[in-house]
Amino acid sequence: MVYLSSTRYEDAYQRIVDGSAHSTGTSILIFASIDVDAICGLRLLTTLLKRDSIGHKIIPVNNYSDITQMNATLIESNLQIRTLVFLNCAAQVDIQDLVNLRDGLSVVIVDSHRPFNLYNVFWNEQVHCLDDGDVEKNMGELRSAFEDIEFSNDTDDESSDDEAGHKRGSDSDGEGKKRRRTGMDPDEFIRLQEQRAKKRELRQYHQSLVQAYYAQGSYYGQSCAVSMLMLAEQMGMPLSADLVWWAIVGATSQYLLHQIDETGYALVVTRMRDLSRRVSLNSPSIPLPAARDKTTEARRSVNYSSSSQALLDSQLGYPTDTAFTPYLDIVEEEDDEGYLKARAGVSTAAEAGLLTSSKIAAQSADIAESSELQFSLLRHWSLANAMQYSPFVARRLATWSSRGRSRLDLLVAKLGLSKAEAGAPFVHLAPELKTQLFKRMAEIGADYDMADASYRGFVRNYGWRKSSLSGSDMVQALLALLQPVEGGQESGFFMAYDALSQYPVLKRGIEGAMEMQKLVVGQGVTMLERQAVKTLRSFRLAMVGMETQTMFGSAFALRQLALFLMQTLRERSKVAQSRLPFIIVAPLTEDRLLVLGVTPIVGGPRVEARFKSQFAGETRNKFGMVFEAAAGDLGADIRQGFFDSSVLEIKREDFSAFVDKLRRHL
Amino acid sequence: MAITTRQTEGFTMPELEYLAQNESIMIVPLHRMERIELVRGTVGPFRPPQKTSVPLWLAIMLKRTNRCRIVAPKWLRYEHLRDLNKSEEQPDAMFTKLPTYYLEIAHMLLTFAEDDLVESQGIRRLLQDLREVRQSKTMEGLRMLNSLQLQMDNLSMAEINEIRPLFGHSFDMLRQLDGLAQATETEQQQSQFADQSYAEMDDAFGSRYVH
Amino acid sequence: MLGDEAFRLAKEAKDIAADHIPAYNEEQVRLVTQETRYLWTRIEEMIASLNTAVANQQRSGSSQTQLGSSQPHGTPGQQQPSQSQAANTQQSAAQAEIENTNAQTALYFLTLNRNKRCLLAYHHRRAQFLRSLLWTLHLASSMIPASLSLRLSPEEQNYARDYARLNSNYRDAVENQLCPSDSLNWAADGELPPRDLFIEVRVVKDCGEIVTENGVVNLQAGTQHYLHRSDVEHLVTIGYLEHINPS
Amino acid sequence: MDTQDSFTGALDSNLGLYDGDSTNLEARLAASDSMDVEPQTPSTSVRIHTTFGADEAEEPALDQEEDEEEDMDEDDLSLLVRAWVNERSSPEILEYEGATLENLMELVDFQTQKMATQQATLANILKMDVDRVKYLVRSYLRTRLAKIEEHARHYIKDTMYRERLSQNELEYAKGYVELEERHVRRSFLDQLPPHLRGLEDVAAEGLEMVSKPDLDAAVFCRVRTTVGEFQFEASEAPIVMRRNNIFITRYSIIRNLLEDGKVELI
Repeated sequence: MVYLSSTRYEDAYQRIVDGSAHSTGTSILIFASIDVDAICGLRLLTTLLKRDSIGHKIIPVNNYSDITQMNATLIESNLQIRTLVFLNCAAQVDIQDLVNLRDGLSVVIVDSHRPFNLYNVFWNEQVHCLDDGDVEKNMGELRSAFEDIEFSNDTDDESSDDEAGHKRGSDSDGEGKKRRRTGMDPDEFIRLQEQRAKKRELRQYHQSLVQAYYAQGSYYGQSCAVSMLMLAEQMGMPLSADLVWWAIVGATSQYLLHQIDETGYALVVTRMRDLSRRVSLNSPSIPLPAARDKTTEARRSVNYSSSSQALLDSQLGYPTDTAFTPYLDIVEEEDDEGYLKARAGVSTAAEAGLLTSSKIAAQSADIAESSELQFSLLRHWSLANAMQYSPFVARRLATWSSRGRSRLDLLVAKLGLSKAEAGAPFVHLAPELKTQLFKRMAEIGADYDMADASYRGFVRNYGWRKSSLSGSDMVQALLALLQPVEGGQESGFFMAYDALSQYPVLKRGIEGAMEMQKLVVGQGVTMLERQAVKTLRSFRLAMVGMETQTMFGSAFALRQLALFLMQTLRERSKVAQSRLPFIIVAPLTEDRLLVLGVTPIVGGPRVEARFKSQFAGETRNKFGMVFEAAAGDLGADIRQGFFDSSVLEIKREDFSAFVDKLRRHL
Repeated sequence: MAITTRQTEGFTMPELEYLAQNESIMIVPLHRMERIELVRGTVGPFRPPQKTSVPLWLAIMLKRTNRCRIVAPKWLRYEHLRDLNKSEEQPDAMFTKLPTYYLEIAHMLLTFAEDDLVESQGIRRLLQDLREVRQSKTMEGLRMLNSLQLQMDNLSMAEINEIRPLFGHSFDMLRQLDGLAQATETEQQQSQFADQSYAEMDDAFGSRYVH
Repeated sequence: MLGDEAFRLAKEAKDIAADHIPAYNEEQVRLVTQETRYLWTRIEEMIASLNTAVANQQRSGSSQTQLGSSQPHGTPGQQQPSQSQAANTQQSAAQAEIENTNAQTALYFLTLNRNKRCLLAYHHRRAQFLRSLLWTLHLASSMIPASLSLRLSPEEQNYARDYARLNSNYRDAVENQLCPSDSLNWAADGELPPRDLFIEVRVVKDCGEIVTENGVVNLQAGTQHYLHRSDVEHLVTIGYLEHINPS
Repeated sequence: MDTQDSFTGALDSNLGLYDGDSTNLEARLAASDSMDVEPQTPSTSVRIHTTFGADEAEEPALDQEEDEEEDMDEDDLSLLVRAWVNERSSPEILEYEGATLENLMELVDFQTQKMATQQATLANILKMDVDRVKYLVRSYLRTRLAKIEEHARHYIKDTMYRERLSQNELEYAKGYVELEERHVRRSFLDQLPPHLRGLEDVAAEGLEMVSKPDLDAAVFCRVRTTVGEFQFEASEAPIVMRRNNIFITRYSIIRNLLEDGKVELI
């Protein structure tokens, strides 16, 4: 089977298990796109593979050429490899163009990029694409159209069987598919004349349907991490706090990067709500800090894990969802590295036993649903910083103007915090101050057009020694870790991978995220102040610091700046211009530039009703095709083929010519 | 050399855990499996939910891949540990009897199979107290050490390994002190040192030179 | 001062730490051996002059019986005061001269032995360091880091190579005898018993394609693997692969 | 008698409390409660000489002192484990357990072949079992190598010790002594006066260049079979040595008991 409906994900894993039975060595290659959602999905997959002792190899990839390079060295020559797994990549392209699918090789694709390449979902038996329900529910007609074109065993019109009309996927050079030729029977020729006219008409309609499907532009479906969690559950994996948390982080990254809209995110929140509740109840709870006197042997620490009574409680309804209640938990920081060193240096089993108790407490971290504020990394520094360096606050109060800055100070005062309190670390503030802040924000937010300041999120408590983190904190930490270190190209893929389970690495990520927020908002505010964003007739262009090479030479940072600038300009400019597509460019190296096309998730170019999507609503990102067309006309050395088709690299000197070409296509 | 200096002074923790993993323990298998011929003997057949006895290393392996649940040994249950603690705390009581590798087994079960232990946090606390009481008792033992022998029954392997350097060196030190004591009792005043060096020199020169 | 060189050598032998070895002090060793040879010749000369002195005394016809008993190799240095009653000044002068030579030669002789022991100790401790280092490198003497091997004397480098060969011969012999058709995985870490069959590693230095008993695997830089511990354990110990979350 | 039965007892409450997620297990366990009442066939089959359940670590009641004989016909693995622990704790090199090693490695060879025919999970279990045996063999041989290197010359010269070494170990010892001597000679010894080139001389104060193991070193030992009255030292009163007693004493005192297997070092 080709696409796997959401109840059949386990068949994909079964493919992997069958593949691994043939050899005790490494039989699976996992290509993981370098993005937060893919890394979360990867953690879920490796946990499953380790449980079943299945050897595997992980290759971080950024671009289709990374995959094709591997083809010769790894896949063709090594018959031991039985399964290829693609995380957040390869769904939009026909696998045949990337890798030579020899017999016995099967492919599993868990990718949130859309649209699917129709060959991967309807035709190629060796490929298994996890479908979030869109293919099954919304693409029935497309399927028949595809099959009609593909298997047209029409006896008579070889001549009209024009190849060019039907292009497969976004690349044009796909070599022709082998057609099943049927012998032609001369005496039937005349009778078919009328039938052929009707059939040709139907075919043309099908071809235009498929054409429109590919031309709709790119969008996003279900998060790779969420799909992987559903797969793990179907494989009977007992759900732990970690597994659910990784899925939440993957899905939250889609929300923060404007890949899915409010309804799509709401879908995720509801599903994750009961999962997180079930998981938090199961993990052995942290003993209630009761006085430790020897005499009373009453069972102080209620150990939920083994009492069926606890399950009953959850059916009776978990206490109503908690308002924004950050935990007052910053105790003197017990550095995990210190613990690990002590653990390694221990010489007797008893000492290790002593140390394990703290470790177990950390693992049992619970996940709670909470309503979060659009202030960035609030739990990790002061309220003043959280508001000053939040793109949301910056664009709503226009803090690039002095009037905006004074409105910010006024708002802080109105929230009932003194200057000192606003500057102190937020989590150290008295609990009443915090709950009062949240209530006030709900009341007066509208006056500062921040009525939508809060949204439903999740927060994880890492044990009473460490500060807790929200889903968006995690995403920003991982994005900061993925950011290649100054000048280098090497992405922090594995650091982000470790941050999902090692607290010290995560803490470094948080610190990096704070720096990133300062830079993004700082750069954005200066560009807005200096009106550095040019508004051309058919699109907007932002040029970032063309002279020196900055942090914005990487897509992770550049995308956050782009989203901030685009939303600001959309919200504050006249209606006519508000819909203009937005392009941003920054120096990648001395002679190359990084170009990004960004579309808002709400109010961007609309798509025809027949290609509905649960998660990304109606807006589509058409930059993939526009860039391709412009690059085609220009014929310059332009590097494309990134998994996100709205990204490209171009030589500095070709850029202005490229912009002219763009005018014609936008 | 072939083993590290730390290994020459006693067993490292991984080695103790290795030895402890040869002990057998009861498990409840979650998957049907046939009999398995191991080097040391046969285990199985595995018929959930029937309990069966396997070596601890296999129990941990099955537990970590969700193929079994481990039955906590009797001595590791909360109530039993509490009684053990009480009897250990009686003044000048001998060490209570515990399995040779009780610390390593408890540590591994608390690490890999905590959800199979009822009241695991309590068990951890009781083990802590038991450790401290027994440690203070071993220190008293040091006072009774002489250069001939000292009996210390019911000490576990880990506890012995822990006091090995201290007791071993003190024992050897006591022995050397006895040796010196005997030496001073004899009247022989000249230090042996002077005599022997001359004797030696003579041998070197005696034969060829002097006569 | 007698024996100072040897003392300095012994002190140098002391500051060999687990991961640090000072450069081989060729100069100091030469000095000590030179001093020893010099002392030896001095002793021979003194013995020779002693013999001539003794011979003169016998020729001078004194029938002191006790003179014979005071042969230099007789009882320890001090004369038994009671035996030498009155001796004329010439005899007592010779006697004093003999005693002096005796004491001198004894002192030199002790220094010789001490020098030898210092030399032995110096070389022995360095050899011990080399042996432990080789065991951590799985007895691959070629793996000794350049920074270390240039601190070794040529003999020590030969010693390392020979020690490694001695061990690999031993290992092959044991494997042939105990498990001819299989390996004892000598390369595995000496301190850690097998815990989990599989190991999660990241490639730090590109190892290219390696063939293991479980098949082929390409360990190119920047990738992460989960495979049999026995296949790659030796690459972990020498740092080509990094073992992650070794819980 | 297989201690398995006395241990099963009624399936107590904690087993039935397994948490909800594997709900089918809970249902089946509840059903199995009743099953436990009738006598159970011992679920561990008995191989020719080793049964798993009977290992003394699982002795049901902990407080009463049992005196039954230590299970004398130990399996090869337990023999080698004891030999390894003895070797690690004794100051002198002990008898080479050649026979045990050969038997064990034969079993390992048999298991390795069987492994190829099994499917993944079973093959992994057998592989872990084999890897653990190989680790033990390596550790045992490396411990002996380190001890041989410590007193190589002495062990070569003394016939009693020569017989305790395996053929490979004897060659290793000789090679090692040669290697040491060649190194020292080339480095400085040959530049010394001929008379000072000896490597086996006995210097002042009994300081011997050829080191010997200190047979009076302190060792911990556990009594395996009751020895009864034992004279630790002529002048002292004899002490009763019963099974499982643990002593710290001089190695020389219990050296013979160790050889007869009456005590084991820890």
